[in-house]
Amino acid sequence: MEKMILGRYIPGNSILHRLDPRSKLLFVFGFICIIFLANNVYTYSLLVLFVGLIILLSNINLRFLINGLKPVLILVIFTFFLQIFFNKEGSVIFSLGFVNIYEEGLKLGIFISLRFTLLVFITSLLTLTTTPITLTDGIESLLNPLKKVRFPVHELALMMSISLRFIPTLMDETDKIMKAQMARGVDFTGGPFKERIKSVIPLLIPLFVSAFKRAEELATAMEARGYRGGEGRTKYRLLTWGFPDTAVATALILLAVLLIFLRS
Amino acid sequence: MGKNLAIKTIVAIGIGAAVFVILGRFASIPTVVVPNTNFNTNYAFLALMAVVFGPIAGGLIGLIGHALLDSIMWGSIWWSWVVVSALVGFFIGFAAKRINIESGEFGKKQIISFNITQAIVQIIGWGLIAPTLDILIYAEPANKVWTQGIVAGLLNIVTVAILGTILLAAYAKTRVKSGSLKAE
Amino acid sequence: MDITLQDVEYKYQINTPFEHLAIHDINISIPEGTFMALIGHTGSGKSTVLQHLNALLKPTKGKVHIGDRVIDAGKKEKNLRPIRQKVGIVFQFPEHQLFDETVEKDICFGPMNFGVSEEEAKRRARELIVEVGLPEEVLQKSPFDLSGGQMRRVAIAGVLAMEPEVLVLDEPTAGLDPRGRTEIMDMFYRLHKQKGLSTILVTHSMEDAAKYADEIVIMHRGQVKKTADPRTIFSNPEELLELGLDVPEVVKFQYSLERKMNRKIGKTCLTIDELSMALREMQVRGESL
Amino acid sequence: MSSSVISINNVSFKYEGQESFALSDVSITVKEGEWLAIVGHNGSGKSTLAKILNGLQFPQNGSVLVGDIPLSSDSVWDIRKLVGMVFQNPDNQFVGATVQDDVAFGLENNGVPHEEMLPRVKQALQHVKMIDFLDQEPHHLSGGQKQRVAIAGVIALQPKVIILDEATSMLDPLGREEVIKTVRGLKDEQGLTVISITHDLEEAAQADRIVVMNRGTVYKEGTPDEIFLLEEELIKLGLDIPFPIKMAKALREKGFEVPRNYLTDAELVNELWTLHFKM
Ligand SMILES: Nc1ncnc2c1ncn2[C@@H]1O[C@H](COP(=O)(O)OP(=O)(O)OP(=O)(O)O)[C@@H](O)[C@H]1O
Ligand SMILES: Nc1ncnc2c1ncn2[C@@H]1O[C@H](COP(=O)(O)OP(=O)(O)OP(=O)(O)O)[C@@H](O)[C@H]1O
Ligand SMILES: [Mg+2]
Ligand SMILES: [Mg+2]
Repeated sequence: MEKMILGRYIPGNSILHRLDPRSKLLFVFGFICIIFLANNVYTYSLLVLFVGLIILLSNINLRFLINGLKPVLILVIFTFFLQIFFNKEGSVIFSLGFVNIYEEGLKLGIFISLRFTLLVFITSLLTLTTTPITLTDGIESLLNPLKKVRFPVHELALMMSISLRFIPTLMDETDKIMKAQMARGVDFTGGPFKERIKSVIPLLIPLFVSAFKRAEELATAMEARGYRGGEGRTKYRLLTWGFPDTAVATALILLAVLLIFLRS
Repeated sequence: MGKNLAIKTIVAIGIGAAVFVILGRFASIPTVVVPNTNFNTNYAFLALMAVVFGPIAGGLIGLIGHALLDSIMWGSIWWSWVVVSALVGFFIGFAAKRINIESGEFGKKQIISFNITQAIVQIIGWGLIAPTLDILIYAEPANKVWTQGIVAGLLNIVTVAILGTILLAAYAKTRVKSGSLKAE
Repeated sequence: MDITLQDVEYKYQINTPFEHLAIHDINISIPEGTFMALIGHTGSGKSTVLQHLNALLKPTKGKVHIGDRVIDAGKKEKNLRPIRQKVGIVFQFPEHQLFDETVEKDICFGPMNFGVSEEEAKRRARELIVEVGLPEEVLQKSPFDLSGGQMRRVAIAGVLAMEPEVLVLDEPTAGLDPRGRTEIMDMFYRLHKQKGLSTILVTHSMEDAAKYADEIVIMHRGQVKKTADPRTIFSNPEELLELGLDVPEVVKFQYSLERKMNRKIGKTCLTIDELSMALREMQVRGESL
Repeated sequence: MSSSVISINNVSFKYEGQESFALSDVSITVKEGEWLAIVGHNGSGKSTLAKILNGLQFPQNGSVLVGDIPLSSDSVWDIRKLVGMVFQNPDNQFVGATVQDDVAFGLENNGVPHEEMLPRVKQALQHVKMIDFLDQEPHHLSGGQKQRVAIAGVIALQPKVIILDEATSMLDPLGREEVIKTVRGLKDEQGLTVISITHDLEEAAQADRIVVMNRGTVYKEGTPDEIFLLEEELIKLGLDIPFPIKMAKALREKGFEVPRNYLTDAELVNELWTLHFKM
């Protein structure tokens, strides 16, 4: 079993790395909203330029980003062709036997695939330049106002960090259990469907038992260390909103205004 | 609800979400019939956790687990499906209040009740809500997302029906005799 | 059944950025009927070596001969089951592999995977549960109702039920109390003697290595540092201490006594009895005066 | 070494749904600054006792006094600050995402202000020699290192007492030694009181005092010298005896005169040397 890279964070010291996680989260969220404003060549070109600039600022190898795109590449291509074949507006620009490709179809196909790609780039950049734990801190801080309506913000963040903390541990455990059962004659990789379903049981039950035991022990340990919910708790990690963060927010607003101005 | 979440539940949700991620990553059984579709064993686990720890835990394990799984595997989160995972966990947990697994009884009646619930919840979730959200959020072509949703839904229903039932039966057995799974 | 490792190398996650060379240039030969102990400090590659003995890992270089099968680096191997049946592994904390409804079913799981009939498997379960020191009533209980030590014994019975010819043990007594430790190790030794099982034991306990093994292999940073019988290995305590390893208490005691007296007692003693006898002889010979 | 930090008076405890008492009528006094070892077979009630000292369980009968605070549901948070615990499994008590986050966890829980937290985390990590690992994630640490981080998490809260519940039993010999050395250092430097639950007899032999538990009761209490006089009795209780005592016994059987028991190799070697082999 391979070790996986948690959250795919790539250590670095670029401007993007140093930004407050809150500004990055807000930016990504805002970007996802305003990307839908784009609807013509100008607006899309603007977006591409903008994202290109961010990629430059991140110092992240383009290869990593493209790699991140791979899993959804089929989706992008699929969407592209769907638009091309099913959209029958505008003039025919290309004819291949009985298949006609219309101007609008091609345009929309390109636009939608582009939108998709940009979205993936932007969200990938977030996880590539921010450690999972900082991201969790950012989310907690952003959701803080929800505490007023008694939404368990702190608890949610704690759950996320426990989860991240235990993924590698439980992965080793999974590996060990699988090996132990393989030594007892279980074949996890092949065989007919019924066999394969049967083979997961000796993995699932021990994994569940262990998760349960860990949960119990961790809860006890936390209690012994004085944990009693979010109230009255101080924070070790402080987030600081600096000038670059304000700049990012401003840039986003500027982008939105430009998009509204340029869209048709 | 804030203060009522016990430490044990918080920890169980955190660790449960981690298990959800790992099963999703390493214990999916590919269907031979349709390429690129899997029997996701993690939904059987989600159903079990939802029945044992209730709707809130079920919902949050689905939400956190699926979001983490997406971001680890793809680097971005496919929100429409994450939402559905959360709903599936929540409603299975909600409906399972009647099963009362802690009593140790998990006979024919409970099995049928559990499976009807999970089937309804999942078909609505994957067949209806997920595609609708896909169209709304990602402007995806309709016929594609419907097919995708229904295939995924059916697969998950089958997985939970087989594995979820076995897991629950096994869990119920441990409840009859002793007070806890802990045997130290 | 003989097992030989020939120039074995293993890299975890080969061809990824996380590639890690865990063991290399490993040559170990385990003739049928040997009791071998594998010692070395954390991360020295003991567990990695063990997993080659029944093809759970395949070498990235070199060859592993298991009976008449050869696992060769780079070659695809089909049908590993016969190997897995003949070489049983008891992993660290084996109680974590229990999953079935009853102890009996869990013990039968292994043998039935290898095509043994249910009846025969149950017969073995009844025999083995006593062998590992538990009452027969336990068979019908859920394994999760047992105490940690009892679960450990059930898991061991589950491996023995496959009737392997070679038994591989990865720190089988970790976490048990002193009595449990002795009982379990004595049982393995009895099986080794009675059934002629080849036994390979990974342990941090030098007492156990000295007490049970015919041959000791010292692993250090992914390599075999030394292979010899216990007396030879422990007659050079400094060498072991340098590797961050310990020596048995008796040896340590003899060593400090020798330093105090500024002379050798003679051979290296591996048990308390041996040492007190040697000292007595010395005294009788009048060397003490 | 005179005044007591903890006194347990006639404590009985039964787990819910269990028939027999896990602890019955247990009374123990722990003196300030001492190292107290608790030994006993599996299931003898050691962990239950530890949990009661930390307010993780409340006794059905009897009372517990920490310093001069009686244990109750009101005082439990103060008591947890005074009595820190390190558990057996290094993985299942690491809460934070990195070493420093984990050490800070207890401080956060107790509302320690941010400015004060930074130096306290650093100091605690320096004490356990883990300062170079500030940003490490737990799965990159060895078992012994994780346990040292757990100890740092405890001492950051400046407790009076630290309880080790088989904290070394899952570690290799080197890791075990590291952890014990760390705690010993802290005890000497800061006058910490240590309660160590262990199956490791060599470790218990180094304690100031030993309590032997058997089936939920205190079987015997005394200095290591006194306890290991019990010899065969201990083996009947599922325990063991330290090597020098076994060696002395074998020597006596061979006709050597060994007048008393020793707890360390060095003492016995000396004795043998002076009595029998000196030229
Ligand atoms: N699944 C894995 N992926 C990557 N590296 C691994 C994996 N398992 C072990 N290693 C590495 O391989 C080396 C040898 O590990 P191994 O487990 O064989 O040591 P060991 O001698 O058994 O140690 P221990 O006494 O702690 O059990 C170590 O450096 C370890 O970090
Ligand atoms: N959570 C629990 N619920 C019910 N019974 C329990 C629980 N924990 C422990 N017990 C029982 O209480 C008794 C004392 O257990 P305890 O864990 O205190 O023993 P111990 O001396 O720490 O044993 P070990 O050496 O195995 O750690 C045992 O009989 C055990 O079965
Ligand atoms: Mg190992
Ligand atoms: Mg205990």
